[in-house]
Amino acid sequence: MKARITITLKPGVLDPQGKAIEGALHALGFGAAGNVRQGKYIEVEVAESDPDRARAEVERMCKELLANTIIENYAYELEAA
Amino acid sequence: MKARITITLKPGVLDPQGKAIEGALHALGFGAAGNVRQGKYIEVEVAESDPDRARAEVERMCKELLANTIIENYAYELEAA
Amino acid sequence: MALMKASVIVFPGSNCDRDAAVALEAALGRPPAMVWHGDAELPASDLIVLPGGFSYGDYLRSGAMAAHSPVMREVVRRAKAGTPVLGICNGFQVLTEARLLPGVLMRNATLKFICKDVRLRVERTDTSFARHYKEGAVVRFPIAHKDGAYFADEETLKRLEGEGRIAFRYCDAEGRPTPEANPNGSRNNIAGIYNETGTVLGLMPHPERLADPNLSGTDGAKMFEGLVESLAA
Amino acid sequence: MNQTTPQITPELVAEHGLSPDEYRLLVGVLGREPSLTELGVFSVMWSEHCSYKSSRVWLKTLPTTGPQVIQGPGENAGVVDLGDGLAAVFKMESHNHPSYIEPYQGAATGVGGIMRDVFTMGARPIANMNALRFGAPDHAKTRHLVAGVVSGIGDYGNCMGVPTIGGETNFDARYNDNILVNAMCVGLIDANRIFKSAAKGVGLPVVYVGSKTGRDGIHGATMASAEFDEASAEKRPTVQVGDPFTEKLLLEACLELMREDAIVAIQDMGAAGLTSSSVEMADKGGVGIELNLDQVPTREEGMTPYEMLLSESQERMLIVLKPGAEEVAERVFRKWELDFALIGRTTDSGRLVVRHGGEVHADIPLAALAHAAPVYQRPWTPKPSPAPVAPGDVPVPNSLLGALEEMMGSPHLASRRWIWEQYDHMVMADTVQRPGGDAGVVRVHGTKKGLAISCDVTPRYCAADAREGAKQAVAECWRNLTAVGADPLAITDCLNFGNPERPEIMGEFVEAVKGMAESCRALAFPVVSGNVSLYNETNGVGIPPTPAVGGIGLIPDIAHMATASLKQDGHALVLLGAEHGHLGQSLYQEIVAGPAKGPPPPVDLAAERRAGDFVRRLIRKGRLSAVHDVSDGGLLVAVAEMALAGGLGAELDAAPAGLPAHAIWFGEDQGRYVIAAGPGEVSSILQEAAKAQIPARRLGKVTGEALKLPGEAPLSLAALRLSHERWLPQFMGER
Ligand SMILES: Nc1ncnc2c1ncn2[C@@H]1O[C@H](COP(=O)(O)OP(=O)(O)O)[C@@H](O)[C@H]1O
Ligand SMILES: [Mg+2]
Repeated sequence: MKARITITLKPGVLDPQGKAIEGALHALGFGAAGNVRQGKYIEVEVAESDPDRARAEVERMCKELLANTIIENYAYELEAA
Repeated sequence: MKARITITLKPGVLDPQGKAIEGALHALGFGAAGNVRQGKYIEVEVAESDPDRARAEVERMCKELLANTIIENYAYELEAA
Repeated sequence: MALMKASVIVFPGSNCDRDAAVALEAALGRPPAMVWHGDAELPASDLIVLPGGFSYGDYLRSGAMAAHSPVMREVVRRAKAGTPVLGICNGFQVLTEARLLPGVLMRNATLKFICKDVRLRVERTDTSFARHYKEGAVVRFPIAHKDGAYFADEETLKRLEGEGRIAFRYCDAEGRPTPEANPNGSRNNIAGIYNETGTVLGLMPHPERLADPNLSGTDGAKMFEGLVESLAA
Repeated sequence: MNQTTPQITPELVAEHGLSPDEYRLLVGVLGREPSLTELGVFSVMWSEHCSYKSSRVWLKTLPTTGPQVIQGPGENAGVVDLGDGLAAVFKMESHNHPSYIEPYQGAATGVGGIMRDVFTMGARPIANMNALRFGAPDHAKTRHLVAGVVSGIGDYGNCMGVPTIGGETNFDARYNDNILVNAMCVGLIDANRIFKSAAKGVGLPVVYVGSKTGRDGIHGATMASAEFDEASAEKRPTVQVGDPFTEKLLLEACLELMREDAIVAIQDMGAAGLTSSSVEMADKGGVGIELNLDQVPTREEGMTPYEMLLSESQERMLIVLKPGAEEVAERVFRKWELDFALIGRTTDSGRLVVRHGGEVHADIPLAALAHAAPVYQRPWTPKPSPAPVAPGDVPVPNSLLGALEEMMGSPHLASRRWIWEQYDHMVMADTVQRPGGDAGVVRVHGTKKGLAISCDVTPRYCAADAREGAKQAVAECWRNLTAVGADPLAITDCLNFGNPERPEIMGEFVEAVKGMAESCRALAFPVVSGNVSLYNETNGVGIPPTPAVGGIGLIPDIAHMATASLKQDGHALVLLGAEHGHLGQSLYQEIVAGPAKGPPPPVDLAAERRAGDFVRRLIRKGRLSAVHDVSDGGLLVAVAEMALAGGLGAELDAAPAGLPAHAIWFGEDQGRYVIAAGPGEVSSILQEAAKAQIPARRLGKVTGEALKLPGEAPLSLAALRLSHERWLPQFMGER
């Protein structure tokens, strides 16, 4: 199956990139833009057709490598590859 | 409204970060992981309650700044902030 | 004969602006104008330099936010009108993001920041930038970047090669552009490219950092001396 | 006083790292029970990190003066004179615990913090260094920590545009659970434009500039003083995130405002953020201070006074302005797109008064916070120095050059290129000696002077004998600066130790300070700034005593700078300094005939100075083509490093009789240099050395592309380079 993983900074953790992007958007005239936060997006295919086992696998990947759980949260969706 | 934007490398564009993550996953024993691609995830709130106008706004943000359309595709979902 | 007037654009986060100014002054005998990105207008210039550094922290994509700053609209206008523009390192990234040069600079193949001297083969000498080099000569410049892998699609590359728009290529001691000599995974070992008219140059290596005998090399000085000579009005 | 304060329980007091006695002291000086906010303020001000309560009595014994010293310990950084109206500002600081918990952000914010200490004083940072101690290479965490720390240091310094020109790196199992990340920054300043932190004057505006305040690193200061245990995982959310881009803007904005006549005092918000900066500025100025926290720019909703006072959000400064300077200051910081807020005034009350939401949340006599802090005379026990090891007791290698190759390829001596190539060491275009030599050297911009910088300590030595080890650290730093032709000026230090409440650890600290003081005096090499990091200990296991020393020296004319690389075929190699064949605690023992035993090599400070001054004279006269000091690994390693640096080999004469060959080639006797000079020079140099009472002998000559020893197969530089360059990249998972 294929996992679409989004990794975001925990609430309250400083996001220098989001801050700078927001500034640039305002400079470009997008005054309406606010609360910009930047994160990572990762796609992974797992050779695993059973959703539960795939989920368990992806869960472990996020915990052990993909997300820095000290400052980041993660979420994912699974779909048939 | 709030936009959840994912920015991904176009197919065919080399993705060394994705490759490195895949290698690390294999090293950690996730042999089943494949086709890893890394992209960006950006959240933006737009002071705009009308979905169509919000969509137009986000579309322009992506084209003008958030994505480099030479190598990147973008997609987004809108939801009430 | 009037001396050339040079302007160095300073973005928030630029950090090789002084280095470029020092190298220019050494060749020119007088300091260039330092232009803050937010300044109302850009002085009349025979040469515009976009220096190295981390404009806007290199956040989002290196050079992306600087490319959209107001001063860049004017830089683009002048460049299209034929004013020579030199983009070094982050300046090169800004030039590609501003579409003055084709392609993009992506994360190094090693994924690491890399700071060291590299060898470059001079591909062309018929420009204001390279006139003081010998065609095919092997020169030594430092690199210092994390996003220096030049990427462009096949047809763009074909066009660049066909039109002779490659300025410098990473090479070995014999001038061969080998994979081992390619520090960052750039397509075709490309270290720098010109626009169609050869008046806009973007390169990742830092000529301004080896333009002084006390800094273990002067290969970079020739670029600034050539510019001063050819742009004296 | 606001009423929302919860009951102050013994548990709450303990959570704030205050002992029952300390709490009693607090209530005494305050004259009443504190509010929660006040408890927080005391807890950070009285933490080991801010109050130096265990170390202060001993730090006082370090020599801190000299004709070159403009500012000793006590300000944000030390200042030494460089002549011609210029001065160098420098300091080293630890970020150990944060780097272990989150290596990338921990190391990055460590670099950011030390740079703020330097530009707070009005200096432009011109060079960074870092001293790193990691666990054993085979420890599960080590690789991850190396990768994170190095990229964190690189990304922050590179973005700031300040070259990182050197440092040192050790791998040792005793750092497995307590790595050390010590960052050093050196800045250049106009000697007549030094900015300090004393807020002299009543009614002056107090302004906050830089980034907004979030909940980052709350209790970081107390955490940095608390022994590690498994529960530290719980402290994780306190890790701060660095923003080098904002720091670069803050640097330029501060230097721009400093060109105006606007500033009375300025201080970065480091550990204990707004609390320590406001308290220290007011206390040093002999005034009181009132803060209105409603004006503090915040990043998050509903922040309490407690959080705002204790937050360790990065890239912030507190400035006390001259009357009426608000406008010019605001203009500058707005130009650089930074936050600017008037948050208070200095008063004549002698108290820290904190208001928020119309209520007073803290009202504390400053003297109590700054001076009534407890000071401890901690009990300490000296440790006997281990029994000597005779050269004869240490096994001989099958082949000297074989042993050399093994040592040069070991984690202890392998090339650190993989590290320093990730640091921009050339930005600012003044780097005249890049990493890889004895000291990094940057040109003093626009002059022909050079500033040499080196970081040194050999934990192996300190573990065996803290006093001799600390003595050696200062001496090696002085030697490294001398080896490039610099006059050593002064040092900063980072004293990393375990839990001082254990007498044997306190003993290590005391002995180390004594050893440093002895070297500093003998070498006229005073301490002008520094930092103490205690409680580097996990589950009762402490690090080896690690008094890291960062020294700077001045090269009057970079035309007369020496480098270690062999340059001229046919030149002669000469060894200066006495040979005793000391193999105790040597790398030869550690790597080849392990494990390291015995005492570290003693340092004869008089001989050290004689040899150093002699080498410096020769360098200034332009008589030497290469210079390298003899340190880790001994004589043969020093020659090998010179050969690799220059790409030229050497033919070495047989070791003199009297001592076993392996003791001659691998002994780590101190106070020695290997120099290269034209064949014609040798006899006169040997005579002059004899006159100066410096033992000296001809070692051999520079030639070819291999190292040659009588009776052994030559070792080609190509092969040696391979072993030397291979280990670290391979360890980090690259081919
Ligand atoms: N963490 C580091 N960052 C930058 N350079 C380093 C680091 N660690 C070691 N180096 C460099 O590697 C070289 C060898 O270090 P070291 O053996 O400690 O030198 P020395 O023995 O002369 O003190 C030096 O030039 C030093 O600056
Ligand atoms: Mg040395």
